[in-house]
Amino acid sequence: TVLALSACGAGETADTAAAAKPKIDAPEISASLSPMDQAEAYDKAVGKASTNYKIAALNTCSDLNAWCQAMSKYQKEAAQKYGITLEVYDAAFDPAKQLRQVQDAIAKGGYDGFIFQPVAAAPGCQMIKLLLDTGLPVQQANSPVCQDKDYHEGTTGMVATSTEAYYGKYLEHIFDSCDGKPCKAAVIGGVAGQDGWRRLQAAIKDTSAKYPNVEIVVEQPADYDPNKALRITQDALTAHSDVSVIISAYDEMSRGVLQALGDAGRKVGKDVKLFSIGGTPYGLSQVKAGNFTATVQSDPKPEGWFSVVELVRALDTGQQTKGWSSTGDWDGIKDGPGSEILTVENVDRYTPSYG
Amino acid sequence: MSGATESGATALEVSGCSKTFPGVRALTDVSIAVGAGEVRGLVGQNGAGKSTLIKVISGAEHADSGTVSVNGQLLAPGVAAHRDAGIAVIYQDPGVVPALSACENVFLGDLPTRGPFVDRGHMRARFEELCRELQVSIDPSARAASLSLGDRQLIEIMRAIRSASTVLILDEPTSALPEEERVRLFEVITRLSGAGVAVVFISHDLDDVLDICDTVTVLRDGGLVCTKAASSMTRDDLVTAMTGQTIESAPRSVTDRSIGAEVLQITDLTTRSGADQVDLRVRAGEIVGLAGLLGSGRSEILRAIAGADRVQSGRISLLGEQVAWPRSVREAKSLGIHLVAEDRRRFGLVGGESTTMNVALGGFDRRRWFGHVSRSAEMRSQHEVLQHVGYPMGRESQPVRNLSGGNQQKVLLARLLALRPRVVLLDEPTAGIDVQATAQILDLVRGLASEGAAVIVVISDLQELIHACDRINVVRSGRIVGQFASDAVTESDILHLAFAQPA
Amino acid sequence: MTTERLAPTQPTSGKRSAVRATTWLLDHAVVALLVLIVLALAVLSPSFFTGANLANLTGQWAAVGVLAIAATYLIIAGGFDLSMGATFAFCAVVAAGVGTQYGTIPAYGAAIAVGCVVGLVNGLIVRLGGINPFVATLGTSFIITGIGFAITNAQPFYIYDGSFQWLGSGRLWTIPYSGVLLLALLVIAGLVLSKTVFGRSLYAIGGNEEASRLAGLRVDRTLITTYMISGLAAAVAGIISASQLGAGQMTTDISILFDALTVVIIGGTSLSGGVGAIWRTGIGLAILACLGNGFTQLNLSSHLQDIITGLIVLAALGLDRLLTTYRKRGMEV
Amino acid sequence: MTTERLAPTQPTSGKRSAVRATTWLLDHAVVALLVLIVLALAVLSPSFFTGANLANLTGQWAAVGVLAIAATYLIIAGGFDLSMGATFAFCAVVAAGVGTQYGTIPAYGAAIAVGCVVGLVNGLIVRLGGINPFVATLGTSFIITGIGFAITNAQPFYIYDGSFQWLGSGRLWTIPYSGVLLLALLVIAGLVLSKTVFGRSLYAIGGNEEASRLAGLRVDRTLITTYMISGLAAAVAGIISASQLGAGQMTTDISILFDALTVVIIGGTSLSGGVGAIWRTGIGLAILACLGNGFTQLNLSSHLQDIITGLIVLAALGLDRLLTTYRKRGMEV
Ligand SMILES: Nc1ncnc2c1ncn2[C@@H]1O[C@H](COP(=O)(O)OP(=O)(O)OP(=O)(O)O)[C@@H](O)[C@H]1O
Ligand SMILES: Nc1ncnc2c1ncn2[C@@H]1O[C@H](COP(=O)(O)OP(=O)(O)OP(=O)(O)O)[C@@H](O)[C@H]1O
Ligand SMILES: [Mg+2]
Ligand SMILES: [Mg+2]
Repeated sequence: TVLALSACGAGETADTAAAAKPKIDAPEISASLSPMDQAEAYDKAVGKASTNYKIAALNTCSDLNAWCQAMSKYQKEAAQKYGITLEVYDAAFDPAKQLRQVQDAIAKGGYDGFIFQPVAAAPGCQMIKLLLDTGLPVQQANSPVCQDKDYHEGTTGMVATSTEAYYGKYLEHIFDSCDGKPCKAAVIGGVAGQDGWRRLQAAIKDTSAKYPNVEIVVEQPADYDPNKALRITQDALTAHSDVSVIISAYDEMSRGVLQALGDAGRKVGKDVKLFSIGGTPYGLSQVKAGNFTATVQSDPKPEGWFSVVELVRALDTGQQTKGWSSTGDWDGIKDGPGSEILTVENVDRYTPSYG
Repeated sequence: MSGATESGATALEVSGCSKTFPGVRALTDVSIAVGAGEVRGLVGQNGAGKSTLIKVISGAEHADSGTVSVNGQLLAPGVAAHRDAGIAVIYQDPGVVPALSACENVFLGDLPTRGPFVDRGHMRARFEELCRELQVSIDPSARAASLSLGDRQLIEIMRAIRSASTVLILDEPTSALPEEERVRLFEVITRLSGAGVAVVFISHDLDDVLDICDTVTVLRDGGLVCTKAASSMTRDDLVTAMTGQTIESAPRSVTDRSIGAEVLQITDLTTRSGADQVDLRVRAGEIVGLAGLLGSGRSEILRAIAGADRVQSGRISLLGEQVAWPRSVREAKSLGIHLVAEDRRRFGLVGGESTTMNVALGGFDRRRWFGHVSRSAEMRSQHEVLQHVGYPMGRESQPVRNLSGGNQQKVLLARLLALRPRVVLLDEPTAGIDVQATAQILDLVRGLASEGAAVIVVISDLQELIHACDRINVVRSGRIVGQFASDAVTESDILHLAFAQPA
Repeated sequence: MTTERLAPTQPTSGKRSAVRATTWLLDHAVVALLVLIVLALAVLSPSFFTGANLANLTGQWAAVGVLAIAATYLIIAGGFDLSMGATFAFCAVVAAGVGTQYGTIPAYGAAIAVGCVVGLVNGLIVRLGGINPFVATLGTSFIITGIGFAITNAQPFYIYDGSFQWLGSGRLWTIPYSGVLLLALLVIAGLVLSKTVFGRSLYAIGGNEEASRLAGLRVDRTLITTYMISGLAAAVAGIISASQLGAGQMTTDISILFDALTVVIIGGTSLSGGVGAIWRTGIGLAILACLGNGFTQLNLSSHLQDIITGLIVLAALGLDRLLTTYRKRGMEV
Repeated sequence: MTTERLAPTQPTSGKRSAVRATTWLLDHAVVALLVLIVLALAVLSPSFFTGANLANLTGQWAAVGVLAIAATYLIIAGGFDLSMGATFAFCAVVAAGVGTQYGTIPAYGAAIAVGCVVGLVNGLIVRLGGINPFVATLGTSFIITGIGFAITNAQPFYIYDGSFQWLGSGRLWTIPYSGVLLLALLVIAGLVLSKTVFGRSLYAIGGNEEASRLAGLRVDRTLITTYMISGLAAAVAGIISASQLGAGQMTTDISILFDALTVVIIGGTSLSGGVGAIWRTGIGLAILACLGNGFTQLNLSSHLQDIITGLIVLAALGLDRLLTTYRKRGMEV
């Protein structure tokens, strides 16, 4: 739906620093398109690399859970389609390990470019600098670094889901569901200090300011652990029996929330709303069953796939895909459910790429 | 004891026992038979294999070859099986479980049950019975951690006699026992043997052995030397059999030492740990002994003078000059006061370190933290003093825990000598050490004195104490209650004073 | 002056009983701490002292409590098991995984079997290998985690089955069955520890291993059994968790083990072995449960909760220390 | 028959030296293990044996190595510090936070001051309070984490400053300065431990505390100093990390402490105190570093990595055990 090609050689195209001459005969892609649309356009129009580039994928994880496995799988499939070689480094969510891997990859050499998924923003800031200092193209994925809201200047692009804006959009949806009436909410969070939970907290703070009718009565970290989520939800419900909105930072953790709601005899949809995050196969099944009010997508396919596409695009044409390629703009979402926020109305039109 | 050796049938029989620990043959083909009602002494030098033999008999060690039988029945392996056959042991190192009650400690390993639960009523009744038998009173529900050393030893004795229906073995039980309990223990031995129990008694105190045993077995280097009637042997015979050579007891030698000026004067020493208004004076070249019962506070007096324990009151003068009471071992050492504490393994040596390091340790407090420690230099500087104390040269770099008790004590003395002490405090320097090593160590102590040191020594063996000292102070309940010149005192004089009830 | 001099040698029975009383008080100071916390919460949070809330707490802390009970046994006996966290996660996965295919009984059975085998292996390594338990179980912990991830390929297993979830979601009146199980296990474990030969042996071995051996206790066998109990407890805790959530998934998060150890320590069971009790672990559990509950209900910062937990740990240790000193002194009076 | 009888009592010098050699070999088995791993990597991964790779390794493991050195000191002296992980994170934050405002020297100074104060407090609690070090430092660990989160509000601090990052990103030829620092500290710490009065005192105190006190050593002062060294090391590690990353952030993740302990344990320093060496920790560090590097280069799954690490921990322990047994035997010959 978004394929919009403009004439060759015209318009303001992306940056040019290294790219004196494109190595491939590619159609010009308008920079006025959203970054994700640019990537999709390139993928459809070209779909092949000029040579067998060798790329290091410095992943935040690649086998510790189903999401990581699917994301890595699509990275590899994209690499195969484009005829390039991908070497995967798995940081297993450990920033210290990731720093070592970044250094190892740079020292090992022989790469034409890097895909970098930071485990955490603060340490990632130095790592992306190290990678950019090599002069090779660096593609960012999964999560922002430094104090960036999303895209990091100098990279070939950034494919990601969960930025602060993503949470903000979802929270507005959630708070809107109170219809302006007084409304109490409990938030079951992630790990104290970790980026995801900090972004969600920041978004809650900003969004709450706009909704004086919504009161956050409980906001506690639960370490993404369903057992702790169960505990905190039970405690929140006994202390505030009038809680009508529950926000859970991750689908798998929401299973503890559901258990607590069931124990307390509360039914989602009747007297309480449960908003979850992750769009996992489990989350979707619960939305379908009416147990979750909504979940929000975080599809591994576009993250894995288009980070490769954008890097190849830069390698072959010298064009950067500037800005945040939101997975919410991906055709799989736009042509499917039509919205990142998956509710009982649109969930049937969305098939996750894993599980 | 009773003199008569009218022992009945063979109660305990060990035949052809051999036991090898990695690299050392602890027992070689040892066979003994002890009759019912017989009291058998078992003697030998340190490391002769006595404790190993006992552990084989009790089932705690499994012999490589040989058998143990009781009343003609071969025993299955394991402590429980041997205990059930009526064998009980009082071990060399006392072992109580601190968190359990006195009562549970007596029934350790053999708690009576009723249904699934421990039968406390029965246990308590039996405990009171045993207390009456031994004429002691111990609170059955008191935690063992809160009992005195003497009471803990009693707990062990109660544990043993509770289950000793056929054989009772005592492995140096008296080395930690005060005179009073010792006498009572001997009474128990007599009574049990009278009732037909075979008793095996191990001690380094050869007079005790000759005194209470019917027969004596001598072990040397893991092998059996001989078994003879006690009445047919003298102390010297035993020593000869144990060592394979004749040793003359060192002659008393006050005369070759000149006693000089007063070096140490203690006045009004009182500590929370037990010392009570103690006054003590020691002159250069003098060896002063402290006698007293277990728990009388002898160790506490020495520890307080050495700065190891806190004192409540007390004044100290050195060479006539009053100085501040040392608040740490380090301060005491800087005054020239040095302690060799009791129980060398626990309070003296760092077992995993070499002899060289253990000797050097004594000088660490005189050095800067980042001063250079060189093994080879230490070894050279220690050579002379180690040779002087009769240390077996060539083993300096091995961990000291592998040395025999006597050699361990020599290491501690070498540490002391290297520091040229002014006042020397020795607590049980000869405990658990065989005759030969004891003689060497007492010689060294005399040597120290003749070089002008003032020496205070605690030795539980009164004969040894009288033998070693110039003057003896008797301690009772933390107080000095009397003083004797050692050439005009008998053991009974001392005991009389040590036992006397306060008016 | 004179009376003061006399006092230490001839203590009046009044003084002696005063000492006893103080010792008793210090010994039970954790109880006072719990009462204090409960009172504070009752005042601050109106919903704290409701039957529903207290009933919920038993279920919430059932898994931690079961681990803490086994840890108490092992620590009293002078052992330690760092691998309980990994075993817990592994057994939860086994229960859920087997449960989806073969039903509840085989699921629970398989988890328990796995737990016991892990415990047995730990016991054999520590006792027969003669290896420091901290380090040995650190090693096995790595291995269990690795194996768990490898065979499940990091996938969660979901199980929607009334019988499987009965333990985790059913209730006796208002108390969750898992809470009932916890309370029952606390009582049984307490009785076994204080009243049976096995229980007393744990104190004996932890207090003086060599003396116990010489007294005829089967030290190795008892300790290996205790390691197996530890593995079994990890399995039961895993089953409780899987049953409460209807799912099991491998995780590298061993914070549940730290919770259990904190509980044991706050209660006053000493890491050096030979000392402790199940009632203490019960009190420690109640303290941690109430703290967490109160912090959520009052929506206080979790950082503050960390600080307070740390202070309570130190206070518990300080009390214990004071008690030991006082007891020593009391003995001499 | 006759010869067999003679053998144990009159060992030939050949036999004696064979025993010595075996003991020495077992004692240095970790070295063999390292050599084996290095050889395997050299064959499997062509980029392993490059100067750049080896130089990188020193910088990558500098923070872990500094922690491991201090842990070795403390463990040899019979102490323990579980709070090093929390202190590490806290000091990294302090360095980055102060650095953004006041420059590098005050930043490093503040972090070191904080580390030393934490160490001092730990030392005072453990020694003067007479409390079990595992538990006491677990308590302080909670408190440090809580305070760190509370005052930073869990926000990271970024610092882009050449002088601040000099240590973390500069290089001497190809070796990162942080790696140079690590190597220098290993050498210095090794010399201090084996050749000075302070170092030997640590062995003595860990081997027999009471005997050391009675020999005149200032046990409390020495141990409190060692706890301060531990805090200082956590600060230095924090500084290294902040300087390498140009950022500091509080975290609840204490895996760096586990890495450091694993290093000490693999090296063969015993958790029971009195035994160990810095060269062992150096070897342990090299083993873990090579393993990690190799895992990455060979792209092994993280599950397999866990399993292999666990097996190596157990193997190191098994070797140590074998050595102890064999040494006893050799001794008597
Ligand atoms: N568990 C063991 N491992 C290795 N060697 C041992 C062990 N137990 C004893 N030995 C050795 O066996 C020999 C005999 O020791 P044992 O303890 O039986 O002697 P003992 O006659 O009781 O000496 P002591 O008078 O000092 O108590 C000694 O050389 C000792 O070092
Ligand atoms: N384990 C203990 N715990 C508490 N107090 C003890 C303990 N052992 C002894 N005491 C007390 O300390 C005082 C002195 O005891 P100690 O046994 O050290 O005296 P001692 O004369 O040195 O005896 P010995 O040197 O023969 O063992 C006594 O009041 C005793 O009750
Ligand atoms: Mg012996
Ligand atoms: Mg004494």
